[in-house]
Amino acid sequence: MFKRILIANRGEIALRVIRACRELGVETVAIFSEADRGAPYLELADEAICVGPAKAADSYLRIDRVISAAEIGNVQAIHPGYGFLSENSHFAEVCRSCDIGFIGPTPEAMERVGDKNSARALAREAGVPTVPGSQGIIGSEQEAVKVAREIGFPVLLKATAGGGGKGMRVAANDLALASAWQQASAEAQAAFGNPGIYIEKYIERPRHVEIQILGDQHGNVFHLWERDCSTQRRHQKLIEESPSPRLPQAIRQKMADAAVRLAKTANYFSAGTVEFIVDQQDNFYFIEVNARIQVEHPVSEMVTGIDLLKAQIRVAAGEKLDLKQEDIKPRGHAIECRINAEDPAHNFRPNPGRIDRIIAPGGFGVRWDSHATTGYVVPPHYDSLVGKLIVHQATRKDAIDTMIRALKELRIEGIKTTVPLHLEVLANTAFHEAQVDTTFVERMLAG
Amino acid sequence: MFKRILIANRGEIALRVIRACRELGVETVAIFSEADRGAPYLELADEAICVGPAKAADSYLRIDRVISAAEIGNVQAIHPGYGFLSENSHFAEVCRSCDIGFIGPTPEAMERVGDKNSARALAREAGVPTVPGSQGIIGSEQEAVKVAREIGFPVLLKATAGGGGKGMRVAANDLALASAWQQASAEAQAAFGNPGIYIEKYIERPRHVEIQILGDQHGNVFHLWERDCSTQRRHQKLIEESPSPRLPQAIRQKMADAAVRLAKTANYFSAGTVEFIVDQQDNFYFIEVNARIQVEHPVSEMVTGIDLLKAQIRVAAGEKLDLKQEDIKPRGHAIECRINAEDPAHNFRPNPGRIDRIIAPGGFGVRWDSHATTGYVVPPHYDSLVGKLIVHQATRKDAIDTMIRALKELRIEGIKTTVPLHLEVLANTAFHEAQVDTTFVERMLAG
Amino acid sequence: MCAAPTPGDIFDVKKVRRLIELMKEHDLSELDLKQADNRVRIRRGGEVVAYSAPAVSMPRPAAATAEPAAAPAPSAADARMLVIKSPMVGTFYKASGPDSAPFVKVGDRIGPEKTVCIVEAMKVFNEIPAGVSGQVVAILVENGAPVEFGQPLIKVDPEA
Amino acid sequence: MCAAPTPGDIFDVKKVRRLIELMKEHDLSELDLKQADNRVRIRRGGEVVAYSAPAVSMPRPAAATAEPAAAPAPSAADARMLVIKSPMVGTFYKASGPDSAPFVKVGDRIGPEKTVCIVEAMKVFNEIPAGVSGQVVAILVENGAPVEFGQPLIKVDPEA
Repeated sequence: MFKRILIANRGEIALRVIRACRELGVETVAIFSEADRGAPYLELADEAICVGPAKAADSYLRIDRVISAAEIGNVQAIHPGYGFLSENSHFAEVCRSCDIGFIGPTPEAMERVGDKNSARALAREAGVPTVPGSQGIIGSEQEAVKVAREIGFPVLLKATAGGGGKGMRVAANDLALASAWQQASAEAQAAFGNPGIYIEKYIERPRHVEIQILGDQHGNVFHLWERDCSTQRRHQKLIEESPSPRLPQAIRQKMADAAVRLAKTANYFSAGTVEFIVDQQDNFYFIEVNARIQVEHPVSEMVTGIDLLKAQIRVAAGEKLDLKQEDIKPRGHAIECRINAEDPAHNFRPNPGRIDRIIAPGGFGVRWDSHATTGYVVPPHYDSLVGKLIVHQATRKDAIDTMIRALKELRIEGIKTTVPLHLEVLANTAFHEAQVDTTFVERMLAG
Repeated sequence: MFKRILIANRGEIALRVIRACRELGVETVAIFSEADRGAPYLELADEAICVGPAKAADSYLRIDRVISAAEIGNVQAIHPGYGFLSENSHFAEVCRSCDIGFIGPTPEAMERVGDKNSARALAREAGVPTVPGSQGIIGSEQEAVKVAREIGFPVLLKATAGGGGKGMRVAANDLALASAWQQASAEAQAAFGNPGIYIEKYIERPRHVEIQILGDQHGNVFHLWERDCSTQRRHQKLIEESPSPRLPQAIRQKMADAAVRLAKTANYFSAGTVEFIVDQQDNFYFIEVNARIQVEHPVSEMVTGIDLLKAQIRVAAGEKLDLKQEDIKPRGHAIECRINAEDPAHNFRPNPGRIDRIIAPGGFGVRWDSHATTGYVVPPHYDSLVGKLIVHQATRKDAIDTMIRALKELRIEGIKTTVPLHLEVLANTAFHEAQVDTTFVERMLAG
Repeated sequence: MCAAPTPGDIFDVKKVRRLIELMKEHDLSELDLKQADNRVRIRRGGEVVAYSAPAVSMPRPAAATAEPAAAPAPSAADARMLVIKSPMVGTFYKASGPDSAPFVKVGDRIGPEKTVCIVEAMKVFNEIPAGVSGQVVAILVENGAPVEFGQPLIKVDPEA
Repeated sequence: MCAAPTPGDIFDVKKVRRLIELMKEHDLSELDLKQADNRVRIRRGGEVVAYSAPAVSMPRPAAATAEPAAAPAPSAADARMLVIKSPMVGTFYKASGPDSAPFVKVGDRIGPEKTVCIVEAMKVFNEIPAGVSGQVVAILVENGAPVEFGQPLIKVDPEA
């Protein structure tokens, strides 16, 4: 096991790693930017090193500074958390060349699953279904129509260089496709300087279901079943739960098996997530792999009883996972609400600032993962996550009741948070009936 | 289900009941003494009624005042918590005569298990082993010697009116018995005005193991396995855990079955605890029944996933328990540390006062049950429990590591607490090896 | 307290009073003055009003907590008022029956033995004696309303 | 300062009033003055902002948090000092090699272009220019010691 590791992250995930290390008897070196100086979680690390100014590009994202900190901190490995450098295969390579362990997959596995095209190829190789679509860029309107007819309308046009919804259009028939093609192409050219467009089957009201995997360096890959992250706002996950409430057991098993196959094909180890979308007929399609620990990992920890962070550190140190797939059984139901410093009354704009008072909820079935304490200042430079409230109860109904109770008990004074939005979702009949897809929150807010 | 209940208690257990009720959608009326006025947990109740001055005998223990509060609060039932009126069968009777539900067993069952002699008779009837001893008061030194020889030395002499160690003597042979008999009898006369003495087999270095039971009003009684509460200081439980680390599975099963038999024989329903002592050869002997929810109930909740408080309220309202004994399987290992406002440096004398700052630990496997917040004043009038820290992990080793991590993360400023004592116990080799009996803490502190 | 407190005497009540007035005026929550071994520390809004020498007695902080939405600065008349509080939890009745005259009404002069109301608890009708002398200024609870322990029932002016 | 209260009498109410007005004006939530054994500490609202000298400039509270074991009240000389801080994380070297003379030593007069030390990061030896002019007063880090971003390395007196 490592004697000392560096945590190349901040906030709640840095605290999560510190906690895991303290339990493992591993010393920790935290890094921080000037904006995070004095943050209370840093006191729980054995050492804390300032790596730069507030701007992430000059601190948390600077590979040279992080590596220097690892060197002066005299650590054997780096935990990247999520975000920042966590899925940067170059960083993982630099760690290797500096003889510093990287707590995550190999750079090769990361690249294999990280690139869109190679990930789709990988899925095909592993026999994992992907969303039907064109093999690459569509050259003409005629070709678009031909492909669309093959895969069946409605179809989605996507910019190959794209992101953030730019250059995206849905078309329900030949006629609509013609104008959508022109618009999408023009928009892509304007936004990304690249008019390349590809076509995919459009999945209406999909659910977002992902499989947590965990592998070691001895060829073992396990799955910890699924998380349903369909409750999103503008593609940002709001509420995650496990098990997925409407998923038939046979589909659940098929998805889990597919995820393990895919990870094994990529020689993937450590924690990772294989994301799928599920259509209304329970067909599932591979989307992407997140080659890191995820924000919502606690719901899987609650239902399986497995500490993912400790497991991740142990396998990075070369330990063999002492698990059997048949023993990993979900128990009860877990839900996580992401509490963000955002103002629901002003279109959820970030609301950083000083927390005058915070009282965390407690009691049976309640877990609170947060780096915020009374007096903590949420800096404006990073994501707005203030804490994660996780509940675990025997049934989904009980879990919802406990979550509502805990959200009402949580007091955060001084800044606005997403708590009211969570309460609105949890009171919604559609949510209770698990009639949730990725469009649910927007429809709820609109209606 | 009840629409509204009254909580005839204070502090953390009042908060525990409020939380359960909020999750069940049951309104709560809290009562409080003048010493507890303004306590933050009262804000979470739907109504709070002052029932008297600080002195418990004039407030929380006054049946008439509690019943009056229930009447003006317009409740259908009363939850008594633990301590105070929780095991007062007269109070349960008054509730019944006032047509107010009592969230606990019937007064008859409570009396049957509450009285020492009838409980021993009950155990014999249910075929549950008790500590071998005299059938009642010993009339003479000669009789004492005869009984002691029958049950085998060493023996324990106990005052029939006694408690708190007064009038107790251990004798290892005939000679010692003679003088012990005279001393114990004289001491009992002086302390209780009653010289009556009985004799029991003296169990050296016993473990305290108890079985959690849960029954409904339809004849179902289940057990939630055991808790080991051997880590005690002066007969006060400090640390409780489940499962009991050294108990052979066959014995565990026998004890659980015995507890269920005993409860069924007494027509006992609601939550309850059957306490046993276990000798060094794993023989177990029934001691007593606690006819209420117990301080340490969370450890059973964590390993079984069953919310005992909610179940207790549901069965009091007449609901049938939707459980199967074979599905109640302990998962992982849970430990609870009682954090008391006591000064370890001054022989654990109570240390009430203002909590200038409290930061509760969080993260995976950690549960914090506490009514204390920053600024809360621990009143000097009641027990010194400030909070209960409970951890749940896959193994006992992991649970100990998480508990140490959480204890070090917990910050309570302004008052002294038992945290250092807990850390000392958890670092002790004997505790790690589970070589713990009820004399362990005193031996540790002495040596 | 002598006539001319020395400049270093932090326990000059007038000075402390002025400090407190200053705090109230500016809505301060804490004030902490220390000089060599001397220290004055005053906090407002919650609990502690304390200072560290056994000088003039300060009112118990608990009382402030007890009535959080308490009256604004009481007038001199208010200050002398006596309040008859409920000695138990129950239901308040101002008369012995629906058709009876109330035990007391505003303006009545009463003595300590005078029954001023009934608090019913567990079907027992408890007659509550005034315990004080004076003139009834206000009856603070509606007939038939529930009352808790210590709840003010009747206001009495002992000097009227 | 007027004659009546002794200069050391921090319990002068007028003085405190002026401090509070100062706080309101600057929207301070806490004020903490300490001089030898004397101390004035005032909080408003609940927020904490502390400063250690009743002087003119109001340093950002973050700075106070940043250096928890920070220096006592700085003297006037201290106040004018400039500090050359490390622009990166790495290892500090005062010379280009074990046998070379140090880039600077106490008493040297330096200009902005002058290399004052090396900070090694990832096997790269980065020469750090002074960036300021003045006389070297102190070298704050041992040769070969690790330094973090923003860590003070060398103290320079610009007026000497």
